[in-house]
Amino acid sequence: MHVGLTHYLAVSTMLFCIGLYGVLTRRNAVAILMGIELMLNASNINLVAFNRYVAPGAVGGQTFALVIITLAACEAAVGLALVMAAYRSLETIHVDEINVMKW
Amino acid sequence: MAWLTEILKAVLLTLVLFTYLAVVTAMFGVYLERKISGWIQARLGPKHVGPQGLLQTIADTVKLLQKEHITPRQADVLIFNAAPIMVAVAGLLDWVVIPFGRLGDRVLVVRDINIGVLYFSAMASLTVIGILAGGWASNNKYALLGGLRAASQMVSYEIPLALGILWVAMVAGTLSTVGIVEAQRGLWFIFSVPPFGVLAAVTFLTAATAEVNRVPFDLPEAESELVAGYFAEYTGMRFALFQLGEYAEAFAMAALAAIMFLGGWLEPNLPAWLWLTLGIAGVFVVVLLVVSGAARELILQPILILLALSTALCVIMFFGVQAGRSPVLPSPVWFFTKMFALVFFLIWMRWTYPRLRLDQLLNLSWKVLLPAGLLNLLITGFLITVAR
Amino acid sequence: MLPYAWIIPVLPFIGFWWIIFAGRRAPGQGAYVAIGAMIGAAVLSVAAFIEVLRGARYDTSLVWATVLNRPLEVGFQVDPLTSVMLLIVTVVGSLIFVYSIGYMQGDPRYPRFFAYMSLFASSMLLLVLSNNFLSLYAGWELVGLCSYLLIGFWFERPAAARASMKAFVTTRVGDFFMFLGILLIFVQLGTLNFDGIFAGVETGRFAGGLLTLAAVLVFGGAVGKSAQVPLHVWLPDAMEGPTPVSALIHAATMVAAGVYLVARTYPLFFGTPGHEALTVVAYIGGITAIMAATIGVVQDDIKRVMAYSTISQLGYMMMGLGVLGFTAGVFHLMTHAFFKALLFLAAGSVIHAMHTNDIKQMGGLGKIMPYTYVTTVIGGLALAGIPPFAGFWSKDEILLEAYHHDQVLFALGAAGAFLTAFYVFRMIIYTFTGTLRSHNAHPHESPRVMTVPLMILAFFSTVIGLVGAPWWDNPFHHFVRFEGAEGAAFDLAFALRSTGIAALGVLSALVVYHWRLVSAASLRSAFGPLYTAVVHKYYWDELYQFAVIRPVVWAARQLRTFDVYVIDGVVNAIGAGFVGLARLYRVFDLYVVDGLVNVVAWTAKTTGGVLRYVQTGRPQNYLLVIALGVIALVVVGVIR
Amino acid sequence: MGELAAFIILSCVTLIPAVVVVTSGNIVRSALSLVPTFLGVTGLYILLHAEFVAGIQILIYAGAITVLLLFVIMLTAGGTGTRIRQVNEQVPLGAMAAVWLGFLILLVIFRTPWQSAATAAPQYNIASVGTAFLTDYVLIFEVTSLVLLVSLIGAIIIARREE
Repeated sequence: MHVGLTHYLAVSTMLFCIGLYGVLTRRNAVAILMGIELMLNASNINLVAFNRYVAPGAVGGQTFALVIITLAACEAAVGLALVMAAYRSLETIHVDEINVMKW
Repeated sequence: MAWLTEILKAVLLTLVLFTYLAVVTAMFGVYLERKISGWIQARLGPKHVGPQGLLQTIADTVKLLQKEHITPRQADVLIFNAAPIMVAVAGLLDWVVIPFGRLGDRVLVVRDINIGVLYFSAMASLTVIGILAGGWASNNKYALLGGLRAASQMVSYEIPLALGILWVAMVAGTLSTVGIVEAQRGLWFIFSVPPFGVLAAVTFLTAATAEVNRVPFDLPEAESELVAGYFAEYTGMRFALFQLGEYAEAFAMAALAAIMFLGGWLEPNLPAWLWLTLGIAGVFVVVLLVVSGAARELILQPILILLALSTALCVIMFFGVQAGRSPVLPSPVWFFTKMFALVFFLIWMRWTYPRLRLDQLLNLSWKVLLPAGLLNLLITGFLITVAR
Repeated sequence: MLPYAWIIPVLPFIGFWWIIFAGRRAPGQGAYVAIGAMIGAAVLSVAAFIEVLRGARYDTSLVWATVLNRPLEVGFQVDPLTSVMLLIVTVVGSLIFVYSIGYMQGDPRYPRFFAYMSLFASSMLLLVLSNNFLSLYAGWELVGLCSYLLIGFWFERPAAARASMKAFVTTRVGDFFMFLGILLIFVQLGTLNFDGIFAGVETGRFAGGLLTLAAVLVFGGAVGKSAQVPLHVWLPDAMEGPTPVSALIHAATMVAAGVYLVARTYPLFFGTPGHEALTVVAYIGGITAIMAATIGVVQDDIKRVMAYSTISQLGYMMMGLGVLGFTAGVFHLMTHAFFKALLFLAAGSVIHAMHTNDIKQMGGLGKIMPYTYVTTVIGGLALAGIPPFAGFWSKDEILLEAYHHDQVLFALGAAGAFLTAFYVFRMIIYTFTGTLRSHNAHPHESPRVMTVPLMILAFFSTVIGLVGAPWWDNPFHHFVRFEGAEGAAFDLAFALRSTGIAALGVLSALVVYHWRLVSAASLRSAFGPLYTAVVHKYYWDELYQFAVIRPVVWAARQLRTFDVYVIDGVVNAIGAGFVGLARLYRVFDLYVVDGLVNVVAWTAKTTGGVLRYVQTGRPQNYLLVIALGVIALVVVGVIR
Repeated sequence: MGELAAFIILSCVTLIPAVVVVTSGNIVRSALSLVPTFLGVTGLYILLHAEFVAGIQILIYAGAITVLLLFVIMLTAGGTGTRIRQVNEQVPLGAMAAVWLGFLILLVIFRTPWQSAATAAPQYNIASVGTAFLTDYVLIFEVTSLVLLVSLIGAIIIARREE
């Protein structure tokens, strides 16, 4: 048997869920960012896979994958900047300890 | 069973590449480094092991192989062990897209993928992870500082590097290294669209020097400040692997520069009389040196040797062109000539220039190289569009 | 300016508050403020006096409250009597204030002294100015308060503290009677304005025994204030206060307030059937005069001598008023104010020099402090009633009135006059002649600020009597007069006789204490029992001790036991009962009220705790919810 | 056959380190485990003949973002944070959510009939991607570049230590 679309979709699903788990359970803000990166990667796999199997002629999927990578870079930059700022002012990067706005 | 042959081929090529790296780049590179530094500093350098100390590095390697692997207490052992391998493998993977020349109609390259230079820079950027990991895992503040310095430096110098590569890609119209070399049949890119070729070459070389942490950009491993930086805690073979990766990286950079700006394996097709003039001039100078007895001056011996070599080259070329056969010499010769010329240039710089401060380093990257590279791209692209 | 006479008491009142709040930061540590206010008041009083001389009168009232739908009015009036009193109070007061600068120098409570003095002055002036019993009573009590404060000015001394309390309580007894009298009058006539009362008396709406009772009750207040028998005991002890206080309050003004009261309400007494109230006044006065004089003879404390002399002089005034000698009484009040203030200040100057009150330790001070000596002699002569000094004219008149009215009273008065001359010169001789008997004293003449007021007062004591002299048609009599009680005409022969009595007293004093022809000891043995009685002040204090204080204390003890065992018992019983109730209620509170409150709180807490999970500030919770929502959606999608 | 083998290997290379990333108690290890994950994804791209995306993937993710993450970890306390509890209290719920979501999505995927077009591996070249960017998707391209610029400035402003 040869590799089909579903295989890639399955892999991306697993990756997505792993990333989701990370986002839901990690305390460290950087770790949460990692989880987000994983989820973005999963979505990229989806895009490229669809591009390859559903619309082989076009490159739209790859284009969007590239756009998402760019945005991921932006997100990482801004997020980490925020983490740095929070760490400088609160001495912690654990999101459950950053609760100044609650009271 | 096509995939099986594929795997076998891959393993084989990996072995070849690794031996090549270990022997040529690392060992010979270290030997060269020490010799040239000796010459520059009016010393002799390694001399006793083998003829002119040629086997010195082998002896060192044997010594390193025998040495104990010390792992610092409270170090993250897994990462500590993985880091040098990452560096070495990254350095190794660089060479996948480097064409050494061509025999008959096939190019001597592991793979000619259509994103060659992009792949190259990607692999080059992988090294930093290994360095950062090693620096952190050593549980040593000097190592950590070295790692952080390396990270910041490499991340910021990838951009000028990529800009230099982009310039070449734009002029060549392709990303594959072979394509780039082929595109320089008429004229080497360093001379094309003057003077922007030179500018791009300078940008690329500077960024490359910084990328491989060599003087004057060797802050991550500044012996005087950080006792060897990120690999301060490494001993034995791991240390050797770091060195290997570094030299492989450096040589790969030199090779890529040779490919992108000096036409790779192509031999310069100059008219015979020019070769003759060059050869005669070389001979004249050599004779002059010998007669004046300056040859006995230790400091002049490397120059003498280099002159002699280049003169010989010129003479050979002259006769070859007269004989009308082309190419005169096998292309790998040319490739290695150019590569080692650049390597010599790098080593020369290393033993000539002082180290930069960190702020100077980053300023150079962000305030000089980046704008220069961008302008270079813009203007060149404009010129090309107009010319078309 | 008479409508503005109310400013006169206000000035010292402002001074009082200023000094109380500014303290030592006030000008001259308060002294200049007080003196300034006082002199201002004096100037206004002189102006008022002049206007009154021109024949102006003023009387105004305003409704202060309405009691039993009868208007309760307050107001002030200016008439000859008032103006004379204003003059006395302000002039003598100013001089004494100036004197106090020197006398109170370096006292820790220097500013407070002047504050009290100013308050006293203002309340005394209020008393004098008021045209009705209400404000008069207010001023009356205020001067009582000031006297209490000033007698106890040096409250570190137990004697002073006790004396102040004694004075306050004793005068309070008199005031109680006075208050009853005032109430009686108000009930009867429905007004407290003097004019209204007098009108009521003249028209006969208020007459008979009740009127006599009211008059006597009011006179009770006068007895208390003016230290008449039997309420005279506080005045000698009041000498514990600073000497200027004694001079101003207990010689010149406050004690004279009683006399003033009688004079002010003279119609009340005059209207009584057969003047019986006046008879009471006269006899009380006469007895007081002779008794105080006798006690004064044996006193060794210079200030106590003065005190008893004051009492006896006040007795003279009362007697004068009582024997229908209205003018004579007021006249003596005026002259006495001057020469008694003079004598007190002189005594103060002596004490200032000697740091003791005992005349037995003094002697020969005449050469050391000549000003004090001369002024004291002048004051002494005035007191003794030697012409032409002030005392002569007034006392002679009183004696004359008594002679014409009642021989018994005249006898008392004559004896009193003799004794007065005797004891005052005994004091002078002991103090100023001979040789200094104390060895650890270094006397010196007092500073100018003390001697100058002495000289001024001496001047007044010399000449003030002339306004009542028969020459120039006796102006004072035409100024202060009461119809129906015109004084008898001046009688030269009688004047010579009274002068003889006084001279005899002086002479005998010289004989006994200066030339020592008769030894004091022999006199003592001659008057054996009388002497002992006199030395013990006729056992008044012991009498009070036995008749009043002991029973009161005993009653208080009994009441205390009653209090402790009965009232406290009842109170405790009630308290215990309520505690029991509270215990019961506490149970209710604990299990019902708190229960309800806690239920409410618990509900809020639990609901809040549940709702809290809607908004934990944690993005991850939200993300989890989102994920679950997505799952739900996918499930729905799969099922459909 | 070989493709399948490569796919399986790459999937493992992708997923196993990913699990390490989200479960490791050592933040640095999880950050480093990102690298093989990204490389595996790169391999999948290459299997899908998307070489350019693969190169960019390595360059951006492995080369830049991972380094950035490590950088921040080491600049913050995370550099030594091996002892600290790294997961919060909603681990079971999160795990359940993830598993159920994965299960359901897989269910949906396998129940969906995909009409998969030509299996003949197409040859994409970078030129076509660039052309697509500058013709059909030019707006997206511009907006993305704008976002990139904005985020660059924003990151500098935020992370800058204000004096």
